[in-house]
Amino acid sequence: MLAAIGVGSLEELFERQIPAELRLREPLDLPAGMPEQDVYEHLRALAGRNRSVEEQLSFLGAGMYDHYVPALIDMLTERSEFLTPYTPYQPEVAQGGLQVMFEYQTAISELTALPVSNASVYEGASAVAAAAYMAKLHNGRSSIVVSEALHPHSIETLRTYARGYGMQVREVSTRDGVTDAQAWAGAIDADTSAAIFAQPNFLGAVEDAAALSESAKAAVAQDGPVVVAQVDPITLGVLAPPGECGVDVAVGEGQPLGNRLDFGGPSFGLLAAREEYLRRMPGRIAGATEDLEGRRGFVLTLQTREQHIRRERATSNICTAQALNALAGVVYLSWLGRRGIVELGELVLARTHYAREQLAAIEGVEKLHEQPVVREFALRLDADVDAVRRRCLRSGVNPGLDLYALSGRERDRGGLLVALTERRTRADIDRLVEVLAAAIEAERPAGAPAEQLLA
Amino acid sequence: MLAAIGVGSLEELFERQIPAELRLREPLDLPAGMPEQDVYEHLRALAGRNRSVEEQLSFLGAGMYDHYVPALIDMLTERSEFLTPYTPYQPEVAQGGLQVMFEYQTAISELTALPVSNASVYEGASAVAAAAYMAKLHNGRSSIVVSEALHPHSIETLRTYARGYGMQVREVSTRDGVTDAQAWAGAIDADTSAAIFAQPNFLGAVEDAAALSESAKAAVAQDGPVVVAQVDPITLGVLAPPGECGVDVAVGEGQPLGNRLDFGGPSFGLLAAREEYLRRMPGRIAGATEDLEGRRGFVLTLQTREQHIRRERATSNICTAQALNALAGVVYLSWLGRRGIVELGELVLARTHYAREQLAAIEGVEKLHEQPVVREFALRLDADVDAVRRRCLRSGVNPGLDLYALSGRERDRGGLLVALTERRTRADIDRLVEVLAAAIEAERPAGAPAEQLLA
Amino acid sequence: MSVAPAERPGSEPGRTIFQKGAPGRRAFVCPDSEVPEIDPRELLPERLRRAQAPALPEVSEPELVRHYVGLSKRNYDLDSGFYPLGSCTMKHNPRLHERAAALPGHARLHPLQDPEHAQGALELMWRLQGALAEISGLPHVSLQPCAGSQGELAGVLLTRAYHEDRGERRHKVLTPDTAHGTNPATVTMAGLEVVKLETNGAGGVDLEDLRRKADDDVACLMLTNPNTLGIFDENIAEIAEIVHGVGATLYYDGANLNAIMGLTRPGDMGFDIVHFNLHKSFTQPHGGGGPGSGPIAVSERIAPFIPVPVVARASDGSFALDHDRPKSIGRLRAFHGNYGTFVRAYAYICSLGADGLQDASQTAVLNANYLLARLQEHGLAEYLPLAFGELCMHEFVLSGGPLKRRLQV
Amino acid sequence: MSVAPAERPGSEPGRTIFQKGAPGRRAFVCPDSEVPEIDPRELLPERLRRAQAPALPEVSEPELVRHYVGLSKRNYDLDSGFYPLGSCTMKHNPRLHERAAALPGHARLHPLQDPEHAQGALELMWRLQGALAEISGLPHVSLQPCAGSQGELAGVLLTRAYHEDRGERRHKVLTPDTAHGTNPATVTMAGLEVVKLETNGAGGVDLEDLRRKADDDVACLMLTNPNTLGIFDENIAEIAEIVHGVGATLYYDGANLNAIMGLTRPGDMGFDIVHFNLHKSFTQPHGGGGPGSGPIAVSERIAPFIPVPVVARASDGSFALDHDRPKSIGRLRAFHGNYGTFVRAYAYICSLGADGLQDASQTAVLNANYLLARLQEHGLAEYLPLAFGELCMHEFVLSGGPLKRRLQV
Ligand SMILES: Cc1ncc(COP(=O)(O)O)c(C=O)c1O
Ligand SMILES: Cc1ncc(COP(=O)(O)O)c(C=O)c1O
Repeated sequence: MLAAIGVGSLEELFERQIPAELRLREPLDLPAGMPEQDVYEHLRALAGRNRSVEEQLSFLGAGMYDHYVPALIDMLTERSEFLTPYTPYQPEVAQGGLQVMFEYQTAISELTALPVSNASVYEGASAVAAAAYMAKLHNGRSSIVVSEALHPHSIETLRTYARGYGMQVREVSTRDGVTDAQAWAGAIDADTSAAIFAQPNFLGAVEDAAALSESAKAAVAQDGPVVVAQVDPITLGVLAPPGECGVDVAVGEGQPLGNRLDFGGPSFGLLAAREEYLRRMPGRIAGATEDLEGRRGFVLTLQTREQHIRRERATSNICTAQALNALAGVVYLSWLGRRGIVELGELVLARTHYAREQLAAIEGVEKLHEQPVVREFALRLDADVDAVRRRCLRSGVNPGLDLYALSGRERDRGGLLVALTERRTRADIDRLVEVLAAAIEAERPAGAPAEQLLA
Repeated sequence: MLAAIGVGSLEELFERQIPAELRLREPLDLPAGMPEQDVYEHLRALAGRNRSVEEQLSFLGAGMYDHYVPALIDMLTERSEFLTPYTPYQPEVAQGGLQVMFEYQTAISELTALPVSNASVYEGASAVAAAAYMAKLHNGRSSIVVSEALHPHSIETLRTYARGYGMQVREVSTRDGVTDAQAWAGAIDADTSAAIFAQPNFLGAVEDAAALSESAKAAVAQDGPVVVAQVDPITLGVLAPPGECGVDVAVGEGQPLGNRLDFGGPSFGLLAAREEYLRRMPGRIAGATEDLEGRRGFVLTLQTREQHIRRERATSNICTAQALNALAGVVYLSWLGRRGIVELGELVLARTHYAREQLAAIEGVEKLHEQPVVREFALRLDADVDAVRRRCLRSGVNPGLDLYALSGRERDRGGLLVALTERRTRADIDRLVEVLAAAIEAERPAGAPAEQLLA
Repeated sequence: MSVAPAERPGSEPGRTIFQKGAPGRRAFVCPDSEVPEIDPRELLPERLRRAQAPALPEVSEPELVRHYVGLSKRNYDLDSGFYPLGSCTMKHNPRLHERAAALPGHARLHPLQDPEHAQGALELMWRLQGALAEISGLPHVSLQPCAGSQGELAGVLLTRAYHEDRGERRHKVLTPDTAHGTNPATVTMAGLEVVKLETNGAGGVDLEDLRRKADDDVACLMLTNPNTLGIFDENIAEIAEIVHGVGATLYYDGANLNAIMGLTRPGDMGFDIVHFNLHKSFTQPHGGGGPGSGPIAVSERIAPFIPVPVVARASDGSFALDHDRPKSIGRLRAFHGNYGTFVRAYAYICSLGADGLQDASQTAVLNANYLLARLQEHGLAEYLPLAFGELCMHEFVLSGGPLKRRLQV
Repeated sequence: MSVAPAERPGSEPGRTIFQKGAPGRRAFVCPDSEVPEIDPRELLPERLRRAQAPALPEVSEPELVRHYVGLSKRNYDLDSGFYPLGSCTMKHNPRLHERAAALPGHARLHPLQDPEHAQGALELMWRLQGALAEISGLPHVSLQPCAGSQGELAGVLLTRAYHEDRGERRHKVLTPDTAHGTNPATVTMAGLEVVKLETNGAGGVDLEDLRRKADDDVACLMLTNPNTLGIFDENIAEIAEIVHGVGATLYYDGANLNAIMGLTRPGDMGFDIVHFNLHKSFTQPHGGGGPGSGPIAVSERIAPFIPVPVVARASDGSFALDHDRPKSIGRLRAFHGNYGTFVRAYAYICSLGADGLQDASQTAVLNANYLLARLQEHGLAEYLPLAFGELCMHEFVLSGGPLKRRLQV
């Protein structure tokens, strides 16, 4: 082999290529290699120092949710044929993966009631930024109006990307838990490229999506902004879908659809749009075609949008994205099925309502807003949230997210965001009520009636 | 569909078939069905009430051992193509499974140094009974001589089967941990169909296999008994294989080869023999063949031995056995490889020696025998074994098996059987020494010198 | 050279793992022994040592994975379609079961773990015993047998023990000539003699022949009901009467149990002993020929003889292995049975519940009958294998109920 | 009608899951809500409700499994053989990594779990940050980017932030005309302008052209080294000097990093920013197009700007997410990065260690070179795709060391 290359030794091969002064003189300062069993034990020990949702009754949500992942998804995503292949640039050896993409797109399209979907983007927060770039490519305008009731990470991500796009981001405030309709309409002008809201929003409230879309479009005489909704796919069995609410581009975090929590990733971002945005979409899109013998097949389509061909004029730089996670997503949606997604939505809706009412009945707890909620809701505690949470944690219950701890915004002080899934039973909710009530009782400023403090 | 059958309703279908007085009038008294997530949680709760080898530093062995199962085995055994197929009666749709059987047989044959192997029997204890039946078919004699140093479960199983066979079982006692050579030779006569010993034996001792085989054969003028050895496959990288020790039939528990503990099963039993026993073998055997176009293929061979064809004159009634477990076995052996099985054997040997010496140095502990050991060894404690074990368990250490508790034989009182695998590190052994020493110290009859009690 | 380009799945079939790789190669990395080095001869005398390493394969991890993934692709599996053979006893294998069985608390539990640290496993076995008793209508269950044929062996040995306990040595076992091959093979292994029974026109037992052969030497009649055509022997009550009349026992080969679960019970029909095939009626995946599991359920009079151990529940609610059964035929294997298969069977029973099991059986029977009707219609009865695939599929048309999805006939 | 007989793998391709099953069918069984029933309109006003259920598939669980198992069989995967495309950046995907990543402590850990209850995860990330810093020779690491291209975006935004912090607005980014398409696409998205650099005869940067174009407007040079032919740009020191000379930064596209790990380091060559493709160089399986992971490592001067959060170790040895970086370019995504890929990459680094990584690289380079030599010999250089499969395999001839088995080029 060395002879074929024309060098006398491995050493020579490197000497002749890498300038001597750049070659590492000492081995990397890393531990020695380990046998498989030792690596496993090491990683198991690390896992043991995390408290997973198996070891804690957890009501954490805020973007990622502990839904049950059916066992068949693991089986499929662990099949070598799905797990290990390269990107399907060669359709003749990748028909399976391409068809999965096609089916995924169809499912997302049905779910959002929007005619076109790509094959996934990275995740939910950067999906918002991706939608903003689509808007920029579409109308060339320079500002983005965004409801402050998006997940803070989504807004932060949007801001990072927007600096690159050379666009300004304008946040619209909320009123009683939802985007302030007046402020929203007022913020949008002829320079607004995209107007973005979340459904349900970060505080768990269901927005009047149709009204927001309509007022956004109506705010500009001629051509309104691109209306973008960040949706939670699991709620789309019960909530009016973006496509029926005047939304142009829907994005969202796909994790609730059959993806595990994984401490935040990998999961996938969904992205669907009206037909006219098809050629502005980022990422891969699979299409159906026929081969020479008339057999149906699938290919990556509209590749001229992509960076391989269009380079600096591509609609996006996104390349490797989330094929395997999107597979889990479409299998999950097929597992639920047409009826199941509605039933699951109704179930979570009912439990969310129950939990909210029970918790709000605790002395020292009130609803942060009165809007309808579907899977998550914000409360305001008349006590130090951090201290209350610590008490609950000691009882094995994670009561949800300290809003202030995540957002750092003053107005979120006292806020607790509680999420439900089909995994949290009524007994679990009742336990939360009990534990939270005790914790608040213990932490509440002595004698102070809730009304005063909350005023 | 009902019309095609010619009945008006489902009800009628059953009425016309199952006599009314036999039909169940009430539903079965079983709980209502549950969604997948609830079944999972229920089974997880049950699992949570077991203490696995992940939650306890365990030196239990005595037939099943906590070896590391490489991750690729799970991947392969969980592939639908291996997990779900029916028995390969139709070779054209089962070439994969048949080739696996063939490879498995080859590996077992190499390991045991015996020319023929079947495709597995149920497990290690009934494998001994299967070997005895081969002997009966071979020489028609009516008694079985067995070393008492087999695993008690193996002897009990043999006795159960032997009643069916109409054969008598004669146990040969041990001396200093191994089969008493004189008693062994003395027990064998012209009526002895099979002579059976274990290597290593139940007390962890390495038998002089060649000597036992030779003396068994020599005990009878003309045609000696069939010599059967029950082996531990993981030790065959270091121990002289049965085929080189005059053994006719080797059997053994296959669990150590890539099968998980599973609270005792399913695993597989290995069975290999000299060529002359091929047609007496129970169970399936895969063979290589060529198809019409000269391509190599695999089929179930010698099926005329089997019950489907030979019915009451079959060599065995065994039908469904352990294909998937045997797959794990051959993958494990291939993963270890020619060198690996020796290295692993040497590793376990070295650690076993270390552990034995360290433990025997504890005041109040002595070796139960002085024979060489390779992966397991018996100790005698100068204290109540049950009480000592309980103390260790409270410290999270399972020091091994209480011999008496398993066998119920008086002579096993005070005995502790300690097993090693590559998973138990030196630090683990040192911890065992520490915990056991403390436990014995606490439980030892005050002031009684060990020598007296053990005398 | 190693994996040659031609070594793609499908091409060059028949090259075994032994013909791949290269000397010295392996996937395994051996951990350090960490303990003081000692002269090998001191550890183990030369005489007892293996001289030459066994000629196991020498392959890298990727080669190993590719080889067996490649072989898997040369199998036809239930997850891809129906079987041309055995399909009507095969069920869908829900993946939940694999997930549950793989939980360390189940999969990494040592069989000799102290019972107080195996309460979950013992409870699961106890519950499964109870469910199988309820399903079969026979109150006492042993989970020991490794597969159907070992269940049969247990059954015949139980029959022997039962008769011997009463001072009788009966040596004949009646089996219909259509019986599965394991039945006669088992009888021989259990030291008894097979006496064949004629089959009548409907595929059932010929009563005349039975009356002729049922005598004091008969230990047992082994029967499968419904039989292989899905036909329930309408004379079963009479058969039981005849068999019991001569003091013999009635054995039920439960391979077709999935056709009657929740509809009728072997115990109610008069059977004394039944074996279950968990790998057929209770979704244990077939694995290309195992692992299986063949628990048995028996009537009161057979109960004293069942194999040890049995899981018992103490008055304090804890579970224990009961070995103290003086009349027991003994053990059939080491430890307590194929626990991993129990987890799956129990998961199946939990998923379906009473209703679901009954639905499953109704669907199975309906299909078996539909199949039969269609076969007769087309005059194809002789060519079952080919016709199966198409016809069994119509099961789907029925499966509307929320739980029927698990039912594959 | 459902799974028709023709629906065997391979036959009737193209029928989607939406075309299977039947109305009303599904695999999911919904748990009881258990809570008091309430008028649905009270829970959610009609106006906000979905009127018609989305037209998702209606299939049973067995249909679902068969469909996707069937589709999987229409893919060509790494576990069956080599790729005709992308193979030299693809590694064997050890199954250990999947097992470790699936442990509930990793897989079922909520990203917003309190740091004191996620110490294992944070430590793993911290260790991975450290290992990537050591491998790249650049001390500060952000694990945030979701893939290579997002790592590039981070890199260009970092460059912008760096220059802006110094009061400079530089708008040009130099990239060789052979650069991967993501490089120019990224530059545009980051609001800068691509300036193409000519390639010299050896496939390296044309120094003349570089000198010509390197001016005060240049923010950055993006480079892949070794380039796609496996050739190390011998002028790299000079390139760095030129680029740094005009005050610009040097960006390393790490897609080919697996060729140099343990041999030389981007940091030592003068690069300021590097991205890693964990799904290429560190065995994260490619999944047919993701998930990926594109951590970046940067030099001291770039460090103040890296994305938040970063994992930091406190003096008491505990780990925390550090968000307090006032000059940071901000977030690129929600939460902390693709943690699942970190588990696998970290497992890989643990398995190989320093020696193993170096072995892996040497093998990769040797192969790349051998490939090159052979291609030239055969005059096939233009037809890489076809020739790849055969030639890459010769890697096995080398892999004798115990750890080399993990190396697939
Ligand atoms: C009717 C019948 N009885 C008995 C058996 C034997 O069961 P096993 O293969 O589990 O030993 C089978 C299946 O093989 C069968 O179909
Ligand atoms: C040289 C090079 N740079 C960058 C990328 C982009 O990485 P990713 O696909 O992870 O976004 C790739 C691979 O696609 C690549 O080969």
